[in-house]
Amino acid sequence: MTIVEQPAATRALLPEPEPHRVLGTGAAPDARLWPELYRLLVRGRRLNEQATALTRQGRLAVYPSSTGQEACQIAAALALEPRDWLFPSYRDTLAVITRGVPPAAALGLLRGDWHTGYDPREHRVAPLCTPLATQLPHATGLAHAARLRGDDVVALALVGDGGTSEGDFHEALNFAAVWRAPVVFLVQNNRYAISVPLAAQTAAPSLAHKAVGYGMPGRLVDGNDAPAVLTVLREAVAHARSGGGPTLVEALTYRIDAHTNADDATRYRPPEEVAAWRERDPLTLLARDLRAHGLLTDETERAARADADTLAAALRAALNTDPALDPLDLFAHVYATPTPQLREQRDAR
Amino acid sequence: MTIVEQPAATRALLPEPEPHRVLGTGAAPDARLWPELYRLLVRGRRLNEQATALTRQGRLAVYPSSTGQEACQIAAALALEPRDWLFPSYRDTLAVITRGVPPAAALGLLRGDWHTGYDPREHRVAPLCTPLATQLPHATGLAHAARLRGDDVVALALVGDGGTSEGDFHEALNFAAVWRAPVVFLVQNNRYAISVPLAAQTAAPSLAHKAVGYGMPGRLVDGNDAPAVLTVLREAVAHARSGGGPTLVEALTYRIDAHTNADDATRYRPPEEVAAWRERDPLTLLARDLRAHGLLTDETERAARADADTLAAALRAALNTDPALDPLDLFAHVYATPTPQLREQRDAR
Amino acid sequence: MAQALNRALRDALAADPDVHLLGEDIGTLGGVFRVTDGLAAEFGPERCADTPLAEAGILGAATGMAMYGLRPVVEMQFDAFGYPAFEQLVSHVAKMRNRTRGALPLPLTVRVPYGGGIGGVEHHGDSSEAYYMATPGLHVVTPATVADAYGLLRQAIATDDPVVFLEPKRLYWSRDDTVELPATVEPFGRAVLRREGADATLVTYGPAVPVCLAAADAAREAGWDLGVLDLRTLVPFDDATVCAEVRRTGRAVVVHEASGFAGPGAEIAARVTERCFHHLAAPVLRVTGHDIPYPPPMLERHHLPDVDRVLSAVARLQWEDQV
Amino acid sequence: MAQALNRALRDALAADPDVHLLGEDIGTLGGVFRVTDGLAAEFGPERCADTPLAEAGILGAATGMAMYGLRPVVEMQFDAFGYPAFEQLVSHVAKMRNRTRGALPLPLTVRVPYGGGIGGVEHHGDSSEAYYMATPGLHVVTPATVADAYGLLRQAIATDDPVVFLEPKRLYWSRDDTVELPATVEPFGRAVLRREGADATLVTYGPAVPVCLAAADAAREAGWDLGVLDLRTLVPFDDATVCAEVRRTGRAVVVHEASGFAGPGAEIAARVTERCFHHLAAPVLRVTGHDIPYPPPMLERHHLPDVDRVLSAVARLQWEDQV
Ligand SMILES: Cc1ncc(C[n+]2csc(CCOP(=O)(O)OP(=O)(O)O)c2C)c(N)n1
Ligand SMILES: Cc1ncc(C[n+]2csc(CCOP(=O)(O)OP(=O)(O)O)c2C)c(N)n1
Ligand SMILES: [Mg+2]
Ligand SMILES: [Mg+2]
Repeated sequence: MTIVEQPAATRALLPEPEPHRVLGTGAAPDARLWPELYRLLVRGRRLNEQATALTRQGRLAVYPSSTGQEACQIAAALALEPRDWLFPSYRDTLAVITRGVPPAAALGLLRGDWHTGYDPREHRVAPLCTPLATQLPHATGLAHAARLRGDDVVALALVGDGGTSEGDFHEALNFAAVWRAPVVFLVQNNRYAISVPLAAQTAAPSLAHKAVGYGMPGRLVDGNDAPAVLTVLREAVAHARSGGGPTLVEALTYRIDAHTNADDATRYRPPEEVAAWRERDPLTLLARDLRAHGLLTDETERAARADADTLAAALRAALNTDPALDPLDLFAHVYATPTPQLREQRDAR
Repeated sequence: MTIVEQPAATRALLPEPEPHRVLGTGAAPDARLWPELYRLLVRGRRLNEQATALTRQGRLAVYPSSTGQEACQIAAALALEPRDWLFPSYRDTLAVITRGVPPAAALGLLRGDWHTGYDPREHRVAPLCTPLATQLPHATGLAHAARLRGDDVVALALVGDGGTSEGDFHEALNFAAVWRAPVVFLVQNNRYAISVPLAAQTAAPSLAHKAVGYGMPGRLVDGNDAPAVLTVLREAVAHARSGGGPTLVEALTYRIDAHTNADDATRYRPPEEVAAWRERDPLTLLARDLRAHGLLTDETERAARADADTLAAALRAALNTDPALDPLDLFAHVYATPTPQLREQRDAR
Repeated sequence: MAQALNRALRDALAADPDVHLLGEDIGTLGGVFRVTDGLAAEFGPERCADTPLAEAGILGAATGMAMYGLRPVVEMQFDAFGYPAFEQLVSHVAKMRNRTRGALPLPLTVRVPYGGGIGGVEHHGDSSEAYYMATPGLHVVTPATVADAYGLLRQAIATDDPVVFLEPKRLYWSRDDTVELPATVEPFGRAVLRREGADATLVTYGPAVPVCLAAADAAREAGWDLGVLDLRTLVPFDDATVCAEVRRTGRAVVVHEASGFAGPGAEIAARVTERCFHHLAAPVLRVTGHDIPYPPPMLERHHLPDVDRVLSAVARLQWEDQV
Repeated sequence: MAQALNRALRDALAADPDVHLLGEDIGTLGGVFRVTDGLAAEFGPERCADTPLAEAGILGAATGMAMYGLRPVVEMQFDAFGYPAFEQLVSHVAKMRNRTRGALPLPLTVRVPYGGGIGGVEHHGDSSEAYYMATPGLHVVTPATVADAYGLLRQAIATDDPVVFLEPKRLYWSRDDTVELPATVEPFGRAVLRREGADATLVTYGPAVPVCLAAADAAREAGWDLGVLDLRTLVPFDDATVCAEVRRTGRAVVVHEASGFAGPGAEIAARVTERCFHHLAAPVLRVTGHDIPYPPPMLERHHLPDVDRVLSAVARLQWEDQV
């Protein structure tokens, strides 16, 4: 009665002891990809700043910034083909935008004129998901459905370190592994769930270690190293696409801003810690390598910023106009055909 | 940024490749313990048979038999001190009885005169739990509470292979590890959840491998080897008692009977499989070693059976009398003091 | 009724390759109530799939499948075992169409065997319909007859929105030789008068329909001519039929198995009263399960509405004291 | 109100070493609404404990703690985030005393910030009280005033049974300088007449109480003298006070923020009508949230009952058309 698969097979599911890194390792740069990554990082940072500013001006109800996590956001979007699906959590507006959803539409939920500002089917991006980890079983189910239909579609789902504690995380990963569904789970471990630090969230050696309990590979990556995140995600997506089943990727990163504009992060984390992570800013890390290889000049840097400023200005303009609101919309989409009860309520308005 | 603890530390959390075994390995027997284990196994088997017979006679609403799993049931009860707490699942009547709850009381739920037939605080046995895995967070919470109070109390919770797929399993283990709560989780992996085989339940190398994802040790044991199960559970309980935190133990066993009397197991598993596991009957395995060491004679065997028959007869007698039923009890325990609404409903009867 | 449900599932699977069944033990075993018997064999284990044991996972995965365009039909093994999926149901299933302005409808059916009366132990006899009724975005449907079991389930699967399809456990074994399958597909939102009656109307659904029919029979002796109205769909609610009937008789008793307080009957009584106030000779009364956790099998008959309790409510309809 | 709740928790922690607070972000941060501000510092991180992010785990662990004899007070960060714990709440918390014939009572308080009106995005504005009311075994309590926030929360923690304590989010910032803390501990099951009125009674609770008081003010101009009744506890329900008042005025409107269909008002209207039928000059009407998923922030004011909607319901109380 030999029960456990070969220890070697098990070892292959465990993450490597050190997170995968590319930047600063002397690895040869991809002269086409890296500058593009940099441009997207700059743009992402600028959008984070712009959205935060719009919140102060009352133009967004709330904004959970991904400043510091832009490498994960950009890589998540770039790892996918257009036909694939992205399942974002509530903090992942940037990934949604990078996937092609217009910024103002991506910010619909947080602006508050409607719950989802874009058509998920058009962009193959699920609604930004507020109830934590609940989008993960959707990703599993969608990936499974695509496979049942014989379509070449991979789903990539994002979740936070805190979200891994939810039962839905467990159930989604287990279903995915049993079904060998083409889905990739990316945990952005930014070390906090609002105020709760990682040590109060888990006692595991790493979150990637959870993978072995589902029989899928777990991978660790430096979440502030954009080429590294993209590499690992592309491998995981390719693995899924080729029928290899799901992968759990843990990206080690840090949330530089407060949880949202409504949060006061000084209550629960020391400024030194934030300062140390600022040193590892994904933009700085990439810029350093790019400059070392002569792939970033003052001029291209300026161009990247100008491009970002243009996008931010467009976003500002879009959000500074009041959205057209029709209270009757409240009744229009509850069911395909409103029930008589809903019609009555609508007509009584 | 070294993230993952020493690989050696991680390795210590992973289960050994082969389940722990004692019987048939030439290990020296414990001349006091093993015959007692055997007596309890015989008794347990007899009670399983008796309860199944009572179901046929309409004396129990339903009975989920643990025939084939008696080694786990007995060991779970024996691993604990009287001050410890046991959290059984719905199939674990035998563990409850072995812990000291009178058989007829332990069968209360399945008889159907009340939901729980015993006082959980008196016996430190939680109610038999029907919603799968929901008792696991209770065990974690109770163990944590005991530690907060400074009491030397360990909780042991039972769950099936199917139950490990539920979100509550995940959340209970994670809380336990983060809190270092003195709790032991025993998965009786009997290879089926009603009709669903293990391969449709998980793709993990073993269920014990899930432990590493919580940062607790996972252990594998031959669930039909009573001394082995007891050894592993006692080690886990001692580990918990000494402040070492939780352990996940997976016992490999088999459900010889159908899921319950209402089930038809021939629909989903081949008779050869059942026959093969009958060869590994926990009673046979222990008897073989006992006889080899001269610790079991025809006479002690007869005595064990006689003892079991006596218990079974008492159970039969207890269940063959109709329980005293008072419909007004339905209103008596909903709240400490019935609400006016409940009083009205009671009085209207 | 189980057979009619089985036939409805089979016909739906045959009619539309996008229909997929998911649940615990629905494959090889055919479900603990045998409602999916033979379907895995006929349509393969991917069309009628056994899942891991995790209800939020099942409903969540089904949601993802529906997002991709399939029409999943999920089985929750028992009513109380649907609760782990409650967040998925309330926060996603019920809301997905609305939160996306109609871009992402979920054609998803959740089959829930519900109610008691079968001698089940704890957690096997809940009537959870009040939770679903209070959740906008769901259709809530429950058949009381063999024909409706077929007709309403086919309609549920054909509906482009999520449907909680409640199957009265104790009617699984009911038969009706007058019904030929396939029966007619039934639209939602139409209550049916199962029995005409001039004096008062029993408003009911699901497992309580046969109880009300028996009560109406028995009432004859007491000199009351009682109508029995089977709601069939709780959401949408058929105000027109219910009110027409209650206005005609001027008296109504709502009968269901779920607990009374904040139960389905509260809504029914409140809305009927709002709409028929000046036609009512007496307040709308309710005969329901008590406000207690579902009882153990040996006591369940003291909890379930029966003919006596229905008749004693009818007797309290102020026959002397007319307005 | 947040301060009164904070004071109630502090006093409860100080009075009884068995009281333990558990939740997400309730420790160092003091809760996202600052209701537990300073408590971890004062009583230590084990008495006011941040947990992993898993609501079923929180409530399940609290259940185990209560089984051992502690008195846990759990915070669900927002109403909709209580749903993952639904199975624990319904299948265990509500039933534990009953299933053990009283041997294992659970003195457990579940604090749930609920309702809308604070500009929160999706899933941050649910009114989930109908689910809890329909679950026998739970007390369901909701304060509308600063004094009650203190008095009812102390009573909740002192109660030997589980209490779902619903905190109206939009009243967190409300103040009342006339109240000195600690306020009186309030028994459950007593509604309070916040304002006397001869013509009709507004029956309400929680976040809708200030709306009803404002409506009663405005009604003066229209010549109506409206009473406002604050239920305070939905379970147990104060039939005596409510019925006495409605019988006196002969007209009632139930007002709440939760959706109307199968919502709390259904029970209130149904039971008031049952008990006061011949005193009613008009059917009991309801002014509630619509039967829709909670709206996005920019539209929520179209969903929430306001003075106008209350007054237009009052106008429909058949003033001409008396019986
Ligand atoms: C089911 C659920 N519970 C609680 C919350 C409230 N909440 C919103 S964000 C958050 C912390 C999330 O932490 P993490 O998963 O690490 O993601 P991060 O915010 O760091 O991106 C909490 C508790 C929620 N949204 N959903
Ligand atoms: C939450 C929940 N879902 C479904 C069920 C129905 N059910 C009862 S036993 C069972 C199978 C359990 O399998 P396993 O955990 O392996 O335990 P075993 O029966 O093998 O002892 C199922 C699905 C349940 N009791 N609880
Ligand atoms: Mg985080
Ligand atoms: Mg099993």
